[in-house]
Amino acid sequence: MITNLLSLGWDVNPTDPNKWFIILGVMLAGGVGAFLLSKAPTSSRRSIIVAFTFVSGLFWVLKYLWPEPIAFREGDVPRNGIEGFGKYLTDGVPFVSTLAQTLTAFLLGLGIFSLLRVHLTKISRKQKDWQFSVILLISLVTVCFFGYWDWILFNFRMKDVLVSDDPSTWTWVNQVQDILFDGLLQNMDAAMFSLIAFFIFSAAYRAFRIRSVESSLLMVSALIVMLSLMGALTFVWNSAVLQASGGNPVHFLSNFRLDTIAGWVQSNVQVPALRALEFGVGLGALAMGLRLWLGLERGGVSQ
Amino acid sequence: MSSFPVLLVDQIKVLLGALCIVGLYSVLYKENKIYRFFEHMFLGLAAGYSLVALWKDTLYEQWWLPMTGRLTETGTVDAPGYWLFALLLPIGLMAYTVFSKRHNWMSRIPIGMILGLWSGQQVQIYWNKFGPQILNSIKPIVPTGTDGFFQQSAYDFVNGAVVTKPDASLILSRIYMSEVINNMIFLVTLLSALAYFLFSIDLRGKAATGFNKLGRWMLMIGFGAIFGSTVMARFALVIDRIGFVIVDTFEAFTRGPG
Amino acid sequence: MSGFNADKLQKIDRRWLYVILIVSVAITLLVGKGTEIPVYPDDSSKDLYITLMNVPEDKPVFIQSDWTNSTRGESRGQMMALLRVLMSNNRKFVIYSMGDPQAPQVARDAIRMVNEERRKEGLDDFKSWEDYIELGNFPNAENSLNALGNNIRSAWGNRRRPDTTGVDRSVFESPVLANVQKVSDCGAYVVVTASSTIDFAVERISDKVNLNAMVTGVVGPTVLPYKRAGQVKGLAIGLKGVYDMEYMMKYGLNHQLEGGVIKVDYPQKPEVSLPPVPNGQTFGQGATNYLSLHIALGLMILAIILGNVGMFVGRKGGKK
Amino acid sequence: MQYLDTGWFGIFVTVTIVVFVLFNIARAGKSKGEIFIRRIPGLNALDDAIGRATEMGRPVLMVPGIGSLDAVSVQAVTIFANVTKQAAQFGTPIRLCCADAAVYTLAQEVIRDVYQSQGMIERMDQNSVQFVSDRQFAFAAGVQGIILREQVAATFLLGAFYAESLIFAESANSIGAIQIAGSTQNTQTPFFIAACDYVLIGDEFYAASAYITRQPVLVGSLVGQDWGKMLIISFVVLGTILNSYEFKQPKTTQRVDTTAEVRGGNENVSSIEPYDGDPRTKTPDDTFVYRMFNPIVSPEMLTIEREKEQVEESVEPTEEEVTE
Repeated sequence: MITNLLSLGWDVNPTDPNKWFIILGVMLAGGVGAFLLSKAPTSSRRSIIVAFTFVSGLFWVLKYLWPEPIAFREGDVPRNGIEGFGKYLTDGVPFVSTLAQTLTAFLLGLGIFSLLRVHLTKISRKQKDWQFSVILLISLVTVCFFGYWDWILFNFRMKDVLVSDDPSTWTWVNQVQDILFDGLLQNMDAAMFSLIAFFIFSAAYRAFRIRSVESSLLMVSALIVMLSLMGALTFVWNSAVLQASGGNPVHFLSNFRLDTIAGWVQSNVQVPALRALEFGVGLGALAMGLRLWLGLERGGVSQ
Repeated sequence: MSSFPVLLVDQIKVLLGALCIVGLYSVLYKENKIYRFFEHMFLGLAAGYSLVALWKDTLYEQWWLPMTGRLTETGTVDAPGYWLFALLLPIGLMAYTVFSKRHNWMSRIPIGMILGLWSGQQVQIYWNKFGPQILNSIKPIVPTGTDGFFQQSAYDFVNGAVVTKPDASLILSRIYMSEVINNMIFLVTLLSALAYFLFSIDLRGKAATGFNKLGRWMLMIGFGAIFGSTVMARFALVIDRIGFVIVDTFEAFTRGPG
Repeated sequence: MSGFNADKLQKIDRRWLYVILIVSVAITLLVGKGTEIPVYPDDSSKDLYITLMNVPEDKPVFIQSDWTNSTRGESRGQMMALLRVLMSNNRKFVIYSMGDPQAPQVARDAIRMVNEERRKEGLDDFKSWEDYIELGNFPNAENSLNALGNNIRSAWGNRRRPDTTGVDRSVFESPVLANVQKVSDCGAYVVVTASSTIDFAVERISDKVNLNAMVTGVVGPTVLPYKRAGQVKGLAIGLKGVYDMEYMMKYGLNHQLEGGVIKVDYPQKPEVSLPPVPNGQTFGQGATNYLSLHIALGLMILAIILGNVGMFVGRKGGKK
Repeated sequence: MQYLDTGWFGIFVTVTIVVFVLFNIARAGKSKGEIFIRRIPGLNALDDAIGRATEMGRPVLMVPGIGSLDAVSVQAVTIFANVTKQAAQFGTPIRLCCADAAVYTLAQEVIRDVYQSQGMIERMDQNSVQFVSDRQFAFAAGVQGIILREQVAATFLLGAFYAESLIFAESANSIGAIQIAGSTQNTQTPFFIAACDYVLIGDEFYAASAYITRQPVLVGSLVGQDWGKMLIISFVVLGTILNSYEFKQPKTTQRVDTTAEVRGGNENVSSIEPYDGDPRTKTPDDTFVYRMFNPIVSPEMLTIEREKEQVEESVEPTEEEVTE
């Protein structure tokens, strides 16, 4: 339970009438802190950023390296400081887990601002295709309006009437939101996604030529897999193999069933090749994570 | 509040869906005004929806409720709030200092925190992800089954029926020469591909460059197999979409109410 | 002269390729309805079928459903095949999403559709709270899985769902989750996904649960190494995986049908013998679309061959 | 107080790799960039691509993928900073399209710094770094539109790409743009190989910034990663030899993995028991290597005494009590 989350008196009782003062107070205190931080001398700025980064990463590193209390059950009293800290770390996971996403969410405003700037500039300067920017803005505002209205109806205003799985209980607002989301947005998603099939078709047609060893290998292995995915073809091939082995399904020739060949390529070449690739990428991510965490990476975040 | 007939809403949705598909597919011919129309509508809807989901799915669920606490329907405490969450607001807002020439360095604080949180996890997950794979890559390369080159079948074929041999499990446990060769191929593929990614070693001599090249070839075979498998995925989607335009649209307008 | 023709073969305008693809798929969908295609299921699909048919009666199956409408072509078929197996065997399940806020809705739709199928066959509905629990979305798969592996009771503790009388109660009071103390108490864990959420599941909980996956053809190859290393027990890949499952649901695995025929055999695991599912519909989206997939793949192979023939003939012509 | 979850071995390997990386970073700092790095062909093409865009007077498009802010995106932005440096000198317009607000924030800062450090801030178009959409296919549609309408001359697709990769690569190919791509997503690499001119495969992506900038920290880290790879290679080779030997030995014991009830909860435990079945050779889980990776946790190791917390009776009635 979240109730045990920090068990340090850091909680706020939701029925407490003073809770807004506490929360607002903390926000203000944070704001004051940020203001003081902005007065930091230029020379210390880099250290401040590195410190924030380091502390944020420290939790997960400690969570990994700190010994976990053995067979710890809810309501147990830690035997010593090490166990106590281990329990503290475990209890902190749900809290720390959401931090990155919440912070990213606060940044979305910057992204939307960028989008608006691009299109408002277009409209105000009557640049080419400015009419389309108007369409963009209209869609944005419409979906925002109905999206929030729908949410308020569902969660507060008509909480007891509306059933999300039963469209017959919906009001016109929910229906409009449904048309915008399910009818337009979702379908456009799927349409864009399925466009790729066409691109794959033309890319394969153009690129899969027996020009070099590399492109030939790529092509042959792709062909084997594609053939093996065609059940009917596999069936015909395998039937032929069965016939060649005199109707004996456990004959040596059964190793040449199409699905067996494709499986062989997959387990003996594809799996180790990808695994090697992943080992390398994993090391790269680990090393880069380390550099970012310790503030060693220049030119990126901590210039 | 009033509402539209459910069937009508469904029909509108299907019709709009089909229109979207046709509109966006038109780019396959060439970039045109219809595509541009749908593209911009798409971007607008997506941005608007992100703004809704921002509060509804992320901030409200992950930040507001944990901060202020939850009540049950009867008004008792379900989960208390934690005031520490309130600090995230000023930290997140520091990102908006990008508009200030003097304080824009502060926008790197939330960015640094996001990266720090990500980095810390890398240390945590490395072994969980790769440990079992390293173990699984370790395969024996000396045969233990000596009564043949290939693994004997664990089955007999008697009078047109497949019969399991009594010692089937023992046969399956032995390693035959054929499997050893497979394991060797596995090992060579793995090692040559890994060696391909050694950047700090200067490769001299035919053997070293050859091994390196082999690694690249093996990677290409692996990529080919991915390509083949992905083709299935993409075609499955386009089949589904064409099915949607033809079948679902048709059904939506032929089916009666309810 | 041959050079001229060959050059054409090499440089077919991409738009023609697109038109041919659309038309032939559309025709196959309309004409080829209800054709049953024989198939050899992949071993990984067989392993998934084995897992699903062997779930202990008293343990719920955890379904992490992370797909949305954009991969409906594969994922919905997978989801429905999975639900059919579980419902047919009367196994309880918990369903939730960690990939996308829209995922719960499409999952609910899939449950509704399978329930409708069951009603048509005269079978009972699967009811929320008693037979299954739908938990909704958990944003950020990495962290939610961390929390789940860490302590399921705290990770899901604040989720409430209406019981049979309509009163909101903690999900751990429901018959589905009552006996679950930690994540390893689930009968099987199935991730239905079109994205890398399967990686996160492998990284964070594969050591704790019987992890299985149903993934799109794109994600499939990246999951295969996990499958071979035993981190993922059963795996259905793409539309072929859907049809594999549907085929085994109809014909069983290492199972002698009437007349002694074994439609799907598994030579590596002779000890296994699984019947078809006891009731309900077996064929679905996989069977409907598999023929069209043949046509599309065939076209693609044909195009590649044509391009290469054109290149070779063209090269010869050029030398002349 | 044991490392029951992962065993000491996993932690040992992770820490060893961390030490490798840090040690080599320190070493490279002293040796002043004398360390060898293999040639990566795709990266040599960066200059050509920018040169061509300059000749044609058309923009260069950069996309850092659709991943959230992590090492992959930071790496992509770092490479783009180098591309921008060159583009700025020639006055070639750039377009950098982001799909994540945090990545956008970072990219905008970094790109502005590049122009500033080159003393050409007036050449920077405010809208050259854009947030397009955080929805995958809306992003794909938007970027495809930009590619086709602005007729970009070169594209750099570096980062975490998913299904949208081919939409970008084929659209750009259809207008004849020169393309350099790289993704840590293996599933997309084959499509880049099919549609792009130069492709960074797997780890080459992480090696890129070290190769371009030759900063000691990056080069040292790259050497550390190589040591890590050699560590894995040596594990595999040694393990193979050991296993080949052990698999010929007769099976005398067998490992049993079960769960045991400890202090009111279930824990995974395992034990080694004598084997008395049909004579046969060892199975994989009998080997030393397997035990290294999967340590044996006996029920005794889990025996522990701990006090229970004194729980105060909650004053507020729970829901059930109210309804009754």
